[in-house]
Formats: sequence, C-alpha cells, structure tokens
Amino acid sequence: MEMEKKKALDDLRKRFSGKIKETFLKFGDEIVIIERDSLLDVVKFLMKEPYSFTMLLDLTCVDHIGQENRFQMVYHLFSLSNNHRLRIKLSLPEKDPVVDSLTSFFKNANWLEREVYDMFGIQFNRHPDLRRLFMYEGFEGYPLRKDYPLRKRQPRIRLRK
Amino acid sequence: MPGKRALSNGNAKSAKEFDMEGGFITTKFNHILGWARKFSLFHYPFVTACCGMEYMSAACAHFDIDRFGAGWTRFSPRQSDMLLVVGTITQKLAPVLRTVYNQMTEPKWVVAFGTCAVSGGIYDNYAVVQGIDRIIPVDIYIPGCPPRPETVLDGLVKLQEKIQNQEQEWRWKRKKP
Amino acid sequence: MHCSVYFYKIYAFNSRNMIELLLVFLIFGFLGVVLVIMNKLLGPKRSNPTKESPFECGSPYLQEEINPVPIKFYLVAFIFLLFDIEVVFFFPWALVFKKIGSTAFIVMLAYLVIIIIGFIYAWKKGAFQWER
Amino acid sequence: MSTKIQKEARRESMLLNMGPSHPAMHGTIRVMVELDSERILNSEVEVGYLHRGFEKTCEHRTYFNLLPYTDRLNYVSPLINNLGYVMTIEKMLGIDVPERAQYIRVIMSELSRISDHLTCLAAMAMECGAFTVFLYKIKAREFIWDVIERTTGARMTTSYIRIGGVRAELHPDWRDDLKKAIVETRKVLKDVHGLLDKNKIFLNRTRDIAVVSAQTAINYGWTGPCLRSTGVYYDVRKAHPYLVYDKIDFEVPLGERGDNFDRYMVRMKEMEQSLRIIEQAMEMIPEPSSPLQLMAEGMKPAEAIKASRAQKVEERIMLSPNLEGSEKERYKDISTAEKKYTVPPKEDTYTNIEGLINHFKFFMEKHGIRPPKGEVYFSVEGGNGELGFYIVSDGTDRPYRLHLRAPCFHLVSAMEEMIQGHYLADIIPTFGSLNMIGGELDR
Repeated sequence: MEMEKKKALDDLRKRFSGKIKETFLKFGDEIVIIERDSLLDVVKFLMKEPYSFTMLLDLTCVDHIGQENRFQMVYHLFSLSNNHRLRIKLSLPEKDPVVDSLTSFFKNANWLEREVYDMFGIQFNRHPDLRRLFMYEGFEGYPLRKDYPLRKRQPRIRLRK
Repeated sequence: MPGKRALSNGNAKSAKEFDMEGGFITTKFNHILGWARKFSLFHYPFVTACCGMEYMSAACAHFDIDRFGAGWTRFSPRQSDMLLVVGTITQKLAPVLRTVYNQMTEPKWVVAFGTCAVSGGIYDNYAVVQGIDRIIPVDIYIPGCPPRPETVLDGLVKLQEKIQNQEQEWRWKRKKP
Repeated sequence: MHCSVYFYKIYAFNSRNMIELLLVFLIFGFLGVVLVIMNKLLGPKRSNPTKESPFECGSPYLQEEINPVPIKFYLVAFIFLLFDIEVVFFFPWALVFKKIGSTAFIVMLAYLVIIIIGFIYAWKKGAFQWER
Repeated sequence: MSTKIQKEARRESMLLNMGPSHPAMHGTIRVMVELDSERILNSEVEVGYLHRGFEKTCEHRTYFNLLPYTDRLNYVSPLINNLGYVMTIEKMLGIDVPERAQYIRVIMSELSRISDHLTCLAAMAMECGAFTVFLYKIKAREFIWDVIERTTGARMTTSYIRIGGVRAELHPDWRDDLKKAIVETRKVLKDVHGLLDKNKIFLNRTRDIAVVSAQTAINYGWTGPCLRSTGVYYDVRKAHPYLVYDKIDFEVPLGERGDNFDRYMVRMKEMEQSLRIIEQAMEMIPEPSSPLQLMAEGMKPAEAIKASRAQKVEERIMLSPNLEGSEKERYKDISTAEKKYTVPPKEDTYTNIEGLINHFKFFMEKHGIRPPKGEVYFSVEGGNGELGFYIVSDGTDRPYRLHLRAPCFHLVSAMEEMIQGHYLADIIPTFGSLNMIGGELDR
C-alpha cells in the first residue's frame, strides 16, 4: 500500500517539477504542497485521465497564527474511478490572503469558498458572488481566525437583558 | 423594541389573592376562560435543531401530545396560541424569532424547549443567543438536551396550570381604577 | 297532465320536515354568530407594527407592492365555480330520486350529458394543464 | 436589506421567501424564490441559520470533551458522527479496538442509519401530504430508539462510541430487543412500500422532478444515497472498508434517473440492507469473555476503598446502575488495552493506585489524549454521505483545527440548480429528499 502511494507521489512531482514544493505521507494520507499560483493548472492536470480526480471532496483553511505564511488552504480531491484520495495544501501570507477560485472546475467550490471567506476572510479571484455564507451582514471580523475571541458576540437585534 | 409587556408573563397572580379583588362573576368567568384556553392550545413549532427530533417523538403516536389538547400544529403565528421554541436559536435567527413572536395574536404563551433555548446550552460562543428570554418573554422552560417526551408533556401540564390560575384578559375588561 | 301539477304532488308543503330544516339553519346560524362575537369580544387586541406586516416565515418580505396576479389562477377558479354550481343541482335530485320515477331520471341524464360535454371541451382546450 | 435575488428579479415576477421558520425547510434554511405564477424563474438559498460555531468550539475543548458535540452534528444519526470522530483519532493514535467492540459499533451505527433514513423519509412523505407514513415511520423509529436507549442510556445524544471502544457492554437481553425492533421496522417498511411506491400523487410529485445527472452530482461533490440515486456506485463502507464491514456482505442499492423518487427508493432499499447487516453482525459477534448478567453483587465503592486501604482481598464492586456494563471483567471486550487512551474501569480506580493515576491523568488538563503532531482525514459512510473529519493536531490535548466534511453541505449547494424551472410545490419534495440536517450543514 505504502509503495504505490509513494510511487504515485513521485511521478506527480516529476511531472510538476517546479510547482510542487514537497510531497509526503502522513498517517497514510498523501499530501502535496504546491505554490499558490500553480493551483489551477495542477488541479486541471489532476482532473484529466490518468488521475481523474473528478470530485472536490472538501476545501478548508487552517490558520497558523504567528507564522509568516499564516493561512494554509487544504483541498481534498477524490477520484471515483481509482478510489484515490489526495490532499493539496498551499499557504497564503497574512497580508494578501488571495487565491484562485475553483468554481470553474467544481460547482460545490462556490459554497465552500464562500464559507472559507466568511470564516477566514480569504479572497478568491473570479468567484461568482463572494458573500458571507453563514454569518449575517452586520457581522464584522472573521470568527474562525485564531485571534477572534470565542465569545465575542455581535447581536443582530437589541437583546432584552 | 419589545411590545408593551405582553400578556404571557403578565401579572400571573395566584387564584387566591385574585378572588378578593374581583366580584363573583368575574372570577367565575375568569375560571371558565382559563379552562377553555388551557385545553385548546394550538402550538406553532419554531423548530431548528436536534430537539426537533424529540419534538417529533413527543408529537407523534407514541407519546401523544394530543392527549393534552395541544396536538394541533398550526404553522402560522396568526392561528396559534403557544410558541414552542425548539432547538438552538443563533444570533442570525434572533430577528426571525422576534418577528414570529410579535406576529402572534394574543393571548400567547412561549415555551422554551431544550437547554439551548433555555440558556444556550453547550454552545457558549459567538454564534448562539444564550437563552431565548433575551429575545422574548418565556413562560415555561423545559430542560434537557434533548428533553425526553415525558418532560415535554410535564412542561405542557405546568403551562396549563399557569394559564388556569392566571388573570385572564379580554377586550372590554374593566380596567382597574 | 301538465308536469307542473306533477311536481306539486311531490313537494306538497308538509310542515314536518320543513321544521327540521329550519331548526338546522337556526342552530348553525346561532352557533356561527356566537363564535364570531365571542372571538371579537374575548380576543385581546394589542397591535404592533410587526403584526401588521405580512407573515413571510419570519424573514422580512422581499416585495413592497403585490403585482397583478397572472390570468391562469382566474381560469382555475372559474372552472371550479362552473362545475361546482352544476354539482349542487344533483343533491336535491339525489334526495327524492326514488319517488320521482323515470321521466325525471331522463331529464337529469340529459343535464349530466351537457356537463360532460362541457368537461371534455374544457379538457381538450387545455384548461386543465397549467402550462400549455 | 437587498439580497441578490431582489436585484436580479424582473419587474412583474413575484418574490416569495420560504423562510427559516417554515415547516418544510426544517426551520433553518431560507429559499428566496422568484416566481412567474407558480413556475420558479430564479432562487437563492440562504443558509447559516443554525451555525453554532462548532469548529471554533473544537479549538477550546479537549478531544474527550468533544464527543457530545459530535452527537449534535447530524442529530438524526448521532452514533455515526461519534464513530467518524473517534475513528479519526484512533487512526492518529494508531490503537486498535477489540473485535466485539467493533461489532457493537457496526450494529449501533447501522441502527442509527436506519433511524436517519426513517426520519428523512417520514418528513419527506409528510410534506407531500402522506401523514400516515410519517406516523408509521416515527413509531418504527421509537422501537429503534428503545434499543439504542437500553444500550447507550440516551435516545439520541448518546456519545456511546468512545476512543478505543464503546462506553458499556450490551445489556443481557439485547438480542430479543433487537429482533423485536427489526420485525417492527420490516413491518413498517412493507406498509410504506405499499402506501407510497405506486401512489399516483406521490409519483406525480416526485417522479422526474429535480433530476440530477451523475456528472452534475459528482461535480457538486455529492456522496451517499443521493449520489447512488444517480447510478454512481460509491459507498465508503465498500470503497474504504472500516471496522468489520469487509466481513459482512451487503449490497449497495443504486437508482437510475436521480430524481426525487430514486432518492426515496434508494433510502428505502438501504434500510433493508442495514437490517441485513445487523442480522449478520448479531450472528458473527464474538461471545463476551464473562457472561452478561445485570447488577453484579459485591461491595459498595466506599467500603471497597476502606477494604483496599487495609489491604484486604478486594472483591467485586457493585456499580451504580448507569455505570452498568463497564465492569472490570467485561472491560477487555469493549475497550482497547492501551491504558493511556481510555478511562480505567471503576474497580481499578477505586481500589488500586495505578488505576487512580490513569483516571486522574486521563481527565487532567494537558494530560488526556494527546495525539502526535500532524493532520489526518478519515471518513465514514454517514446517513447523507461521506462524513469526513479533518483534524490538525499540534501535540496538545486540544485539536488545533477540526474541520467536518458535511455531506449535506454539498447536497444543498445543488439546490438552486435543481429547482430551476420547476413549480413552487416541487421545492418541498426536492428539499425533503436531500435530507438537509441543520447541525451538519451549518456546523
């Protein structure tokens, strides 16, 4: 099991020598770390025949506060035909957390990216309508960031007590 | 802007002290009115979260809520007497709950169903209102996460006692001097 | 014999069942009126601005003015009215069906045929499909 | 508050919102619809009305304290959430679970899946007008919840599946309880098949309504019964077998056209498959090491402590009723042997110091379960699809980041496209067949 995974990762790295920074195995999951601006063509390549990652399982973001590249986007791709999961990670600096949007490839990326924008404040280029998904209009700040206090409430109407 | 102090948590005087003031007719009439309102509670299920599953069990055949006259579920606030707030009320949902409460016709009562409605429960964070009494006046609090159907029925019986002993209100009531 | 005489024999004014009919109307009328009055009398009126606005499942309504309702709804209502009035005539007929003999039955059948023709016409014209 | 739909709406069309507090919208979704006399031109789905900040709360609770939160994610099948969360951590810690505990987990999560499908189809049928189906299914769910309650202690919020095994052993007469529940559920399934499968009204409202092709379903990231209703064969229990699912044979029902009726039919067939799984698991489950009997006789905990202080021979301890099933000699079957990751049995905690230390260290701040640094993604087959937990741990006893891959998040994101061009009344069965659960969708 381990061998095939390593082999798959290695030939992926050969194919994308420049863009893939490193690949490794963690708890049996294959992980690929790439540059921010090479996301679109890596995903386009992975969707095609030999790998056929046709489904975007999940898209989320991790906030490593304190590090220079603070936000880390995590994409889980899944290929139905050869039943194979891959995790793509790319890190974004704190100053301009902007990344390309995958809505042109996957339709569920629309809501997933709106959720990440709502929770972390990460901009997505060419996203059809980037608005808050969960929180309401008058909510300032991005709740899932580490520096947002857990109990900081912004009530939407004047509460009685 | 909460309306004038709503009837529900009005001056729920106990029956004894009320008798001394009013004459015999008004107490008798008040008793009948309380009895009539007590046994025909049409409830509006404001269901949001996990307590909704327990509400389904309480309202369905096994633990039938209809035995207490409260089985008729009305999905519009205009036709219901009891606002059954079931589940977690988040900050985003607070104005919706306030609007539905204001749109209910008097006489109206509010029952907080489940710990999240009573006090925000295990979700003490930026998203959840810590108890719906910060939004609307509440009559009966049903604890439990989710409360067992028997607890729900017990809460309903307590509400019925409260309605029975409450000083009823009607349109052309002689206002106290 | 002229058929009007014929009808007279059946609907002779015997006062017994008329009294029951009157009683029925009286009771239900009284009940209806009392309930409405009790409602007006007992329901405490306490209005606030939100109560006046329409109930849109709790969220603010999206449209200030109500646009004119499309014509399809009127068509459905009209067809219902048409066939409903026709059905009403069947009830008294069904009541006295046994006593009035076969000639009335033929008359009723003719009436029924006319309705069915109307029904088929409406069906073919596509009045029952919502979207042609 | 001008929403997107108000800006794009045509002058003469009617704008309506099926708001959050709507019986068919399960109270937490707002669909804003632009209507041209019953036909939907454009719609906008607004979610987030039940966003309870689960992922933010996870960063402030230890791994063990998060178990009750996982019950309330997909609150219709709580045991499957427990299973997913717990197995993710077991994958990180690398501990294995005794055979009997795995079978108990399979039985419990299949029971939970049946109650999920029962509730979903009950709501869908009721919203289409079939109120009797709602009553039958909720009655059948009561029987299943009775079995769950007798083993886990709670009807719905069980937190029964713990890290390293299960909380307590099954009660002595669990077999005939389960048999009775299976017979009842089969009876209700037969009734509902008779009531709905050839019912003209139900067929007209669900056949060829909101058809989703396999390609669009995959593109939307659909998994679970809704993906299988479009004919795509993907079930996490078969694709990545976990627990003992590889030893149990069961089919995965597939639909053909991917419309509302297929989603209904796939869930009905899946319930029969789950019943088959439970029956096979009941036979294959290994026998417990000590015979199951109810209240063990023995000393009261207080006397046992005094006796062990005076180094007397330590007898069995009579535990309080709610700790039933977690006595020492049964512990081997239901919990992993590794001391660090589970609560020691009460006999050890009361009588010897080593048990006390383990108990204390397990619950003390910064000493409980501390998985190694790193990240892991593990998914189980939930009621709506692939329920995945992505946990980033930094070595402390609190997860640094926990993200839930909610299956019905992807299902509902396709809602706007599915109801395009249908009638207003078609929103209800479409939404019912997606089985949107607020707790899992908005987390």
